[in-house]
Amino acid sequence: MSDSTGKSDGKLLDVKDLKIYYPIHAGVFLKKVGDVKAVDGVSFTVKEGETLGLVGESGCGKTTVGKGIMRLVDVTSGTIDFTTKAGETIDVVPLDRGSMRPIRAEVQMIYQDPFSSLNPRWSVGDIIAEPLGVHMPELSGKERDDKVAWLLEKVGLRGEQAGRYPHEFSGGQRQRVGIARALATAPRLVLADEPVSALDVSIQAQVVNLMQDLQEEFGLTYLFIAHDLSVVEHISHRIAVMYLGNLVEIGPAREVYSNPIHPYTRALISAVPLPEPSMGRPDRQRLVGEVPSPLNKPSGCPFRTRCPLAVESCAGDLPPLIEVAPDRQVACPVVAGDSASGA
Amino acid sequence: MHGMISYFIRRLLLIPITFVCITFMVYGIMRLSPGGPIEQARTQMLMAQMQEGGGGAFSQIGELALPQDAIDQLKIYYKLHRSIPVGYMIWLGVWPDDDRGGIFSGIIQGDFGISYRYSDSVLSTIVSKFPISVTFGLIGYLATWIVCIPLGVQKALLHRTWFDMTTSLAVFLGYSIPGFVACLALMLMFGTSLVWDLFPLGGFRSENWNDMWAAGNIWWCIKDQAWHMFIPLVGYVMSGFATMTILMKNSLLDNLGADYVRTAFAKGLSERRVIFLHALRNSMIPICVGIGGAIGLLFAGSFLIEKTCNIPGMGLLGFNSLIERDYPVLMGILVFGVLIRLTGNILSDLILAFIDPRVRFK
Amino acid sequence: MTHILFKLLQLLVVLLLGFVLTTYVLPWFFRCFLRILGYPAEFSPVTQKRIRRFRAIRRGYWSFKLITVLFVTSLFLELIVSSKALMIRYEDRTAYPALCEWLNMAWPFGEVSSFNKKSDFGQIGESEVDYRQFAIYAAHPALMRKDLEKERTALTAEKEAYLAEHPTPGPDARRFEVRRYERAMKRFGKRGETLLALEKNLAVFEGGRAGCWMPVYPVGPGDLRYDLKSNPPNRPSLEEGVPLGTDMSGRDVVPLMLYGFRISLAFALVVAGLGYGFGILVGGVQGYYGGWVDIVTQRVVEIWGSIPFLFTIMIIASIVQPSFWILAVLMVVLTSWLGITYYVRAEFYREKAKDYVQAAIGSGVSDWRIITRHILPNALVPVVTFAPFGIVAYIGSLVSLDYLGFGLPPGTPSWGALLRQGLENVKFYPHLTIIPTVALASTLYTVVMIGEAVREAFDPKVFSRLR
Amino acid sequence: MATTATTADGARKKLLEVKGLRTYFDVEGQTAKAVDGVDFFIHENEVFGLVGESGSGKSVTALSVMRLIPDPPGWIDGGEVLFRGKNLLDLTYDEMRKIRGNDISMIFQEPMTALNPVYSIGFQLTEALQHHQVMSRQDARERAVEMLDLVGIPDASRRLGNYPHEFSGGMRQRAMIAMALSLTPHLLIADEPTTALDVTIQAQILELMLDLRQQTGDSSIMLITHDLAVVAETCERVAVMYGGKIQEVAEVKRLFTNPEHPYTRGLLASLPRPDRVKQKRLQTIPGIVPSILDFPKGCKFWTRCPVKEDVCEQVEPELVKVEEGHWCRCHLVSAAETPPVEAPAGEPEGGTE
Repeated sequence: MSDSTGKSDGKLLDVKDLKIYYPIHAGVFLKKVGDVKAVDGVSFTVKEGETLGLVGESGCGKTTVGKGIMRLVDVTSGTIDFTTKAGETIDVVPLDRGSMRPIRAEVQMIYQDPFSSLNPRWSVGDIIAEPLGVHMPELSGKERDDKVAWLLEKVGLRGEQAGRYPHEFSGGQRQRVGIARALATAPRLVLADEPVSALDVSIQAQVVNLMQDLQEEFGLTYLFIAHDLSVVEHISHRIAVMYLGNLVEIGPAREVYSNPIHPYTRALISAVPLPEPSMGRPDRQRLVGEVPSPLNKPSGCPFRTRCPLAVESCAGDLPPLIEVAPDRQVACPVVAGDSASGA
Repeated sequence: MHGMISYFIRRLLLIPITFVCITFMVYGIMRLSPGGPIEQARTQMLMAQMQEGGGGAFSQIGELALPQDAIDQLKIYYKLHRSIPVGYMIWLGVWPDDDRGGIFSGIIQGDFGISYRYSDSVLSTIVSKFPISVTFGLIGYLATWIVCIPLGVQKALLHRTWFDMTTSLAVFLGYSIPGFVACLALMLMFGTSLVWDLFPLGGFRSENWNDMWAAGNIWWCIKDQAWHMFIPLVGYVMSGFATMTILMKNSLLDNLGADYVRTAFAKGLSERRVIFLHALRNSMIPICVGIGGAIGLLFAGSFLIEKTCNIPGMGLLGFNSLIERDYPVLMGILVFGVLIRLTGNILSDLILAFIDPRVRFK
Repeated sequence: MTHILFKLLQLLVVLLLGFVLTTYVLPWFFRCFLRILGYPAEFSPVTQKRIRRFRAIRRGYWSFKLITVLFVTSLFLELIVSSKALMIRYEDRTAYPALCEWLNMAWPFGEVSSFNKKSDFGQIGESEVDYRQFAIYAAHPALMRKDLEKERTALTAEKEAYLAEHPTPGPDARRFEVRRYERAMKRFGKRGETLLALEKNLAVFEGGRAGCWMPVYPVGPGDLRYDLKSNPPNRPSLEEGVPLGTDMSGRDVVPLMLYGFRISLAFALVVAGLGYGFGILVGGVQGYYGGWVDIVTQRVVEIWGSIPFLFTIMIIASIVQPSFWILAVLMVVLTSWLGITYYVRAEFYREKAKDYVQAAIGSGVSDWRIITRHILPNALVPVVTFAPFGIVAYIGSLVSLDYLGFGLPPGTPSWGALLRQGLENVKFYPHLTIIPTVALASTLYTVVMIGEAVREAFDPKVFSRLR
Repeated sequence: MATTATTADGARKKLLEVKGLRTYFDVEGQTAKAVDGVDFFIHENEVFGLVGESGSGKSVTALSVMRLIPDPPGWIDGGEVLFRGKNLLDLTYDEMRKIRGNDISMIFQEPMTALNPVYSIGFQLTEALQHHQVMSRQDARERAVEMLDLVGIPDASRRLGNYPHEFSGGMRQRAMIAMALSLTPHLLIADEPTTALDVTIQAQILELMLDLRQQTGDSSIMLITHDLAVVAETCERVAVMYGGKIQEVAEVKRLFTNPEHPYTRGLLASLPRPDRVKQKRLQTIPGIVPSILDFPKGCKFWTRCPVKEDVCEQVEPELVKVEEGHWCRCHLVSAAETPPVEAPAGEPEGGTE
């Protein structure tokens, strides 16, 4: 546990060299023969009150990062420093379940699937009250009910709906219930794991707005994990792009979107369709091939097998994140040099 | 592929471990049990004395003393004079048997010992019963398939129709009558004069079957065999009938609603082709996997049906050896039972790996 | 005829009581129990929907009602089918032997004596009261008088016949003749005294100071029917009062079947309950913790499953005569916990991966609470759908074991044992086969109907067909 | 009921014309009107988009065209599906089978479950060829290799022996496309073909579909999606569905620049637009998408409509022509008897909040 170093310049979350591996067992005696490197040395910080968007395609490890921070999966190595309300900076990686519990009140998660994230056998009131029961056992039944009603109102539902069950709600409403549950313990950091991707287009906007309103009202910090770049760009202050377990680019949302540097980011952004028929996409960069399996990740830069700019040296070491502009890092030595000089 | 091989090697390695655990447990239970062979010999001797000397020995029934040397002899005969682990290891064949000049002789040498009752080697006693049990098991299983697969398919295709409802009632009635009870009821109905005296009351063949066979009266032999086999076969079929039919039906129903069936229709394939080539093949997977489990029934026979219909197969042998406390045979049968089931499990996995390309064991 | 109608009426009342008990009283207790455990009093809508669907499947629902009512009623069999009186009154003495017997069954940790001496109730002897006799006389004192008269005339006739043959020995009679004469006279005298005593008794009965209330069917499972003319086994005969006949040792088949029903179902329920409890525990641990725990346990389950359980139970039963509980525990240990672990394990794996469980873990909810409150209610689904079929299997196993002679101790009322007698007498006494077969098949069929309805209610097979 | 969309622009022939199609489902005793009077047409050699949210009936429409409605619980209650003038709903099953795969083929959303797991890709590719065109096994195999090559699966002849689970999601969808186009159908119905895929793969697949259409003949595509952006980039004409009805049909440019229906406007406004100046908040359509069982009487959209009037609650509006090639189902949009090009196109995005 890293000792408390006081307020670390507004950093709420500081993830350093996070690695999450899943062992592969094989052979007659099931010896460990290797690892699936789901997250392979990811470092980033989240400042208090901001929204960091974490994007990438499926299987890139973005959800695993979120679950690692929540300690829902075992972290192989690295540090996750979280600054608590009291101002202490605590590394949550070595914590056991007991000492993790108080931190859980301050870090909550919103899940992707509004159907599976609510227990179908529980009323939404009970669902929202459960974290309250863990972290504020001192509340009386009445107080708890009031709090649940208040939370329901906050997320745009009605307090008297607490007695209803999830199946009586539509997808968007369920996602609101999920948000209310996440807010029950007054967290400071909310990890939103694809919170809108299962929702209808007309409902997505409602939920995104709600999340922004709540951020303003409660001063929340979001780690917004998603694959939909346009939504991420809209809600985030900064964006981090992941590919195959590594961060490839991180920077302010607008800049990353309008001026992507890493070849993967470029391809990703140019692949996003736009609701603008007149435009056409002559500039579209086409990526060849498929994402390699994390079981046999390419050496060096993981993107080199599909990269249009790949050079021989890419196969060497994993390229580190290079600062190309203030608050802007890219893990590609090939392009970083140009941009840094250009910037 | 490599992973699969090591998976199966691992499974095979588990067989001896399992085998040792189970047989040791049973050996221990038998050795520790009261009423073992010595006790039986004592009772037999007592009976003999009573018949000879009238009520003379009656008074001392409790403490009837066999001469000590007779007991010792018996103990050696039954190999009870050693501690349980040593006795077990001799039986297993990994410990020298001093009584037979210190040779290694036991299961792993293929020596299962000598049956107390048949005074024949256990192995040959058991193997001699194989054909009978396998005949019944195999024909019964085949008959089950022949009846159940078409019935299940038809029930799935006519789900919730009159046909489905009525056959369901019959299938569930079959499920609620254990096979041996069905045999008993059939024997009552068609083996006695109650309804129609049509079939024999048990037995594997008529007594003069071998003579007729020798006389070359083959047609008569076949008829006689079938005549005897009918009722027990119904019992065999009955035991797996309902499960397999319903499994077939539900499995096909699930697959008929699958997306790939829609794709197949979207390709313009005929209904027959979609059902019988696409959906049926997938729904046969759980049924084929059951073959491994059925192996046990094939070889081990059924105590209940063999006892009911008086068929001298493996099941009846096991039952009789239990009644007569013929421990070597008992252990032998248990060993076979366990081995067959374990092999059956692995066979199930192999079949699954063979017919379902998705399956990857690790 | 009126007699039979009256019996049927009594039976109806008994079943009605059973129905009320099953439908209203027991569910209430069940709900209280759940509330004590801390589960919500109301079922969740998911469960409610399933229950609604189950009720809509009439066959299964009525089968369920039927079997539960019958089973609950059968728990009071000592009060319904027994040779012991529900209540017996003689002058100022009252006893409830059947109730005592029932208490002994229901509460096996203490013993209440249900024994009543004959001499205390106006009968001759020190053994247990012949309640049936008592009941007949209590109901019809005239019959008793008639019997007494008959007895008295018989005695007088016998005495006179004796005296005619053996006149009073004179003084020159030989010693042994005198002895014999005296002995005979003494015997006549004693019988006379007995008659006298009974006559006094008659006054009690005629004065209405004796009463006896017998169960609906006044023969217990262990009672031999000495009152029948022919030797056992007896074929069914309504005139003789053995509607289902007797078995080879002369026991009435009616109580055998009824008590056999209770013991079979109770056995199956105990085996299923214990086995599923243990299976849920093992499967839950496997599924929730996964990893090496899972791999190792999985192998153990597989190894254990490859033991031929029927044969092993037979071997053990051939060594130690198993009681109900030993047999039940053997069944649990050797087989019944195994099957369910696969399903519970899979269910735990599936539910644990779902976001709502992840959310609970992420909120710091304890493992125990997650398992019992979140996952378990879902994992119970396979248990509930399998239970009826398990019960069918366990009843079948018990019947098989009894049939082979390695089941419950001899003398226990059992369908399997009766079937064995059926096999031995298949040619001449078909009722010994037919009756248990019909009982077994109809019971199992009813349970299967329940199982099928439950399965349908929990997992309705959607049938959609394209062309 | 609705104006039958007969006013084709003389030059282009209609390949498919759907008139008053109704497809209902039985949901626990209630009738869910998944498709409730849908009219549209597709020209020959056209990419037509059908957009809608979940429960709008877009997929059911497509399945109804193929007559692949699972029965029970669903059935086609009425209407006409005219394919090159022939009503598909009148055909016998055998005649319909000759159309499926051969003239109209379809690809589905989830390529994993849409392929039969126990047969190799090659088998599944060739069986339709052998079935429809009576090809020899060898010819069918060659054609299959050719198709796999075409959809960009490397090492095609070897991959033919692979099973679906050995393919990645993108490759499975490619194989599906190969399968669907191998018989050069006149109409390809693509039901959310890219929803399960990542953006980069989505771009590849969409591009592939459009390319192949030109290479393999003049097939039309009916693209069903919930993603307006995908439609904007690929389609020529679009129909917007809501509540089992077509709410608006127009050419793509027209629809995106000049949407008439409040629902279309709302949808467009609620999309985050990273390519434009950042708004603080997204505009939204209030309320929730009703369950398929309780869409309101009258206009299906009035419960969420920001500009609804009393008449909307009672009377279902007709699909009226706003201008040439542009139909809209809204009381507040007047039918254009006079065809002014810039008539109601006041502020396309302003009034939707």
